[in-house]
Amino acid sequence: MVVVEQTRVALGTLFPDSHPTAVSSEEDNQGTAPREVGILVTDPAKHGHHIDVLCRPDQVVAVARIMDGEGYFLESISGVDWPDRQQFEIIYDYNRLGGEHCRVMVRTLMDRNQPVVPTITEVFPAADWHERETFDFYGIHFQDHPNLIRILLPEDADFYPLRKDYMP
Amino acid sequence: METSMWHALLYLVGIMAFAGVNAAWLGWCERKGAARIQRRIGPCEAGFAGLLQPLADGLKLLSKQLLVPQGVDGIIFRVAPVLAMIPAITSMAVIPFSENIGARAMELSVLLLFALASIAMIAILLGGWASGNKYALISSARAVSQNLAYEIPMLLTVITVVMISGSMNLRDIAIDQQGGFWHWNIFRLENGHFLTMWISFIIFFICAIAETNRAPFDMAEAESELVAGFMTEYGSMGFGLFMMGEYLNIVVGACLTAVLFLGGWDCPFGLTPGIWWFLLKIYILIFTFIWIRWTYPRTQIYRLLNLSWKILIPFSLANLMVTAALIKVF
Amino acid sequence: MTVPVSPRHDETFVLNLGPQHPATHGVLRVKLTMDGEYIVKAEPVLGYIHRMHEKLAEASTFAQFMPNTARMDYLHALAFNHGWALVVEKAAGIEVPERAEYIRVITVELNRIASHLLWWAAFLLDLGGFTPLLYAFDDREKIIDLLERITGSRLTYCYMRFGGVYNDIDDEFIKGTRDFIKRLRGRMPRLYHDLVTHNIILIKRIKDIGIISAEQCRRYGATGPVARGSGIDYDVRKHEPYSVYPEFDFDVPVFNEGDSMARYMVRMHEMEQSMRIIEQALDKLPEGPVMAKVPKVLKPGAGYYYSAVETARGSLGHRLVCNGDKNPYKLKLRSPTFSNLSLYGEVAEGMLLADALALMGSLDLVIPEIDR
Amino acid sequence: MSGYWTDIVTGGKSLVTGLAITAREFFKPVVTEQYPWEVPTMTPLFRGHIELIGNEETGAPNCVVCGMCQRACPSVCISLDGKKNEGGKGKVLTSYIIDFTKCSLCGSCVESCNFNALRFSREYNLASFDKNDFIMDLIKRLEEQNRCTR
Repeated sequence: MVVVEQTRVALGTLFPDSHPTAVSSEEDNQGTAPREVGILVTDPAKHGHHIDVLCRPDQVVAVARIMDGEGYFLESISGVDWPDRQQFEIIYDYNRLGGEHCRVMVRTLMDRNQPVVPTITEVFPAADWHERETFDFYGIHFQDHPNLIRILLPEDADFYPLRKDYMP
Repeated sequence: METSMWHALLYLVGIMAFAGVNAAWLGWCERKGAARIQRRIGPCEAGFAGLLQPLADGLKLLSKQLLVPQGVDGIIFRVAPVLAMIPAITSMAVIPFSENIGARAMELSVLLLFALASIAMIAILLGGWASGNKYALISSARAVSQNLAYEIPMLLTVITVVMISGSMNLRDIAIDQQGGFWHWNIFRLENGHFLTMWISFIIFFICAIAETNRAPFDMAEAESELVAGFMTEYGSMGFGLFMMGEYLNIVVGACLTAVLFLGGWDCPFGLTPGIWWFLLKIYILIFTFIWIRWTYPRTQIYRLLNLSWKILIPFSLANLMVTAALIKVF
Repeated sequence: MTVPVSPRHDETFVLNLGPQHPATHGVLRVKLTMDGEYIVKAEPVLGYIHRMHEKLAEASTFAQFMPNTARMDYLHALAFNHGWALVVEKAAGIEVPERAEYIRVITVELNRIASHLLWWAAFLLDLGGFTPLLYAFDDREKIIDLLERITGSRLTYCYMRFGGVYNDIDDEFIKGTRDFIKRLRGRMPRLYHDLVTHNIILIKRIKDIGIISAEQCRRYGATGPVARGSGIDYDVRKHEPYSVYPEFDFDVPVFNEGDSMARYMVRMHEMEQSMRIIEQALDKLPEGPVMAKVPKVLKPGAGYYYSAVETARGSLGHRLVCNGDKNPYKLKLRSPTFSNLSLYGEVAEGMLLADALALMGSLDLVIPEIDR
Repeated sequence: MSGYWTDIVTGGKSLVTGLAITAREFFKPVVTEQYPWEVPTMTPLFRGHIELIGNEETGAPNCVVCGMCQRACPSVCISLDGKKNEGGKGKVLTSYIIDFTKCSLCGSCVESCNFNALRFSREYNLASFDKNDFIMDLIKRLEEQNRCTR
């Protein structure tokens, strides 16, 4: 648990107001409901990740830099559509290559009508394709991305298939 | 040796038949041999053991449209496959199959063969160039640099043979090696040539593989890199001619190796020499070509050039000097 | 051999490698800007076999998505089965009987050997050696026959179930597996190593070619044999143990060179390790049911779930978001080769065409898995 | 320079070893089968397209039209219909159509069936010029089977 603690402390600098607390597995099940920006230590056996970070979209790059400094690699970026809350969510999964295992889930929520988030390709080149894929499927715009074009769908597609309101 | 009209016709028919049969059925041999090495059956449906397969393939190729894609250099594109076939057939004219069987015993037949082999390379260059395909272009550029690099060690090793035999006539070279395997250039006891000539033989054989663009030196064809190399745009009999040219080049390479190093039509144990020995030798050599192709992965173009310039050329030069010294000493 | 590219880029040309090309083993397209035979810029273009499995998952129930998983990585389909089963079991809190987990491990590892054998065959084909393909297929055929016996299919398995497996294994399977391991061990040194690994042409062809540094792996998120060939000791089976892997004694082969040869050696050694795992699993195989009592309709609680498994190509992750419904709210598949391929552009720069293809072969690409 | 000579010696040795191995394989028997002439044995779990199981005595389908298979199918290729059983309880199957062009042979339908009414057929010679040949009426198929066995 050394690494988990280290990472939590490193990330804590970004959220001076929140007091990260380890939650027991019973209270842990907070579902997908929105919560305060901050850090949550979760039970990996239940969720598969050790730390759950919710940050503002403008903090994404800062989080990525901290994760880079701590020696993490970017595992994946996934978008989630919440039409009833009029929000998009982006989940960044960070993991460690070797050593003690610690997976960090970084989430950020943004307005569904103006989905803009800064890119982290500067920090992790791995994000390049993952961000393009998220753009491809959700139409989330990654600011300053060097090559934000469709990756899996045809270039001339004019739809975002993973939005919940998309019907083929 | 006087040559009447009838003789000329006989030679022509004989050589064409030999070339045609070989070009067609070596394809079958290759497929069957590859299949056995890979523990498959190989062609087996057309005729007994698939022996009619070459006919079926040939008919299929003939019945296809000769497609000339847009943007190619039409004349060169059509000429190149023919050019690949002609030098291989012409080479047959000077090869002595036995003491009395052979179209023409020229004084400079070794030289002629090498000149013709270079034309085969030009056919690949033209075919690749005229196709207007990027893969074909890369392939032809590779073929040229490869053939240039391999002709040097090949000629150097042939010079050793020429020095030993004192002739550039293939027939004379073969006659010089008669009387059992200890007279053959590769094992020649006389003057202690066996010390170096086996190295010459290996160098020559490697060069022959490279000259005929066979695996592991099939840089020009490299199907997993260049799709089909210079043949990418060819279909129908254009492709067929390139394939037949390739097999005929193998036959010529094997014949040359047999004559230069393995005593031509001589029997290894001093028994009656004859054409059967010659054929046996060249088919063993051809089998080795096939065997090598289906054993090794392909090498890389700069490794291939490295092999030629750093290993084969120094070794053949050293061999040349040692041979010259041996001849001088004894 | 990497030669610095000349600054004269005005004489470059664009070579479209694919979508139909013998070396891409599928419909990958790489846009190569070439200077002669040197690559100035390589840009993979994806999506030619994209099927939107993630949307399909949202439209189907948890169980209905199981057949889809096998259609992504058709070479290591059982690991994809396993990954999907694990993440749903994690979300729904299903306990799996021990025997089922053992059977899962045995079949997944058999499938891993089959996948590596096919990679080996295809890699040699990329390098122009045709014969090894047939030898590897001979061995792979035995595995496929074994798996067909218990799963009912030969390639796109749908064998795992939430809470167990579809079918119990029988004595004939166990005997066949033991025989196969004995046979592969017997054939390995001669037909695989003497014929190919020690062959000077192959060594010269892939040694020091396509060097990927450990830092590059981390920045691009490369996992699996690619990372292990670059000296990163990372294997999900050891690092983040799942299923019954902690009960087995096996090593994670790591090579530090980072070249194509290192990745080659990692996979060759992994086959041996997989065989060790299978042998131990067969020895320890407990008795019992192969299927837990599971409700017909699964409704996992709302929340975020992540589960990773080690496939033959690297770490496969499922990021699952549930909202308490009977189908997944969101499923993101983190496929290993998607990340592994993303470093191709950087590494291939300045390489010769033939070397770049050797590098591509050593990454072990399965295109349907990249495009999903 | 030492690398140069070791390369030549070990390299040459590895090449000769390679040739020896392929030569040995050359003389070993073939391992492939010539398919139409030799048919491999089918495993008991072979998955062909599905078919209905008839009652052993009457030959009527075991199906009770519960629709579990239809619901389990991920690719929506099963459509079945039934009517009320006159003079008995439950339902009788009137039509069972499977669109084999959509089927991915996952077997979810067979597994979901609680009434021993579905199984995999052992049909593998499926080829046709017409797509409609793969929209199969399984009741008709069962009737034909009944005619053959009785």
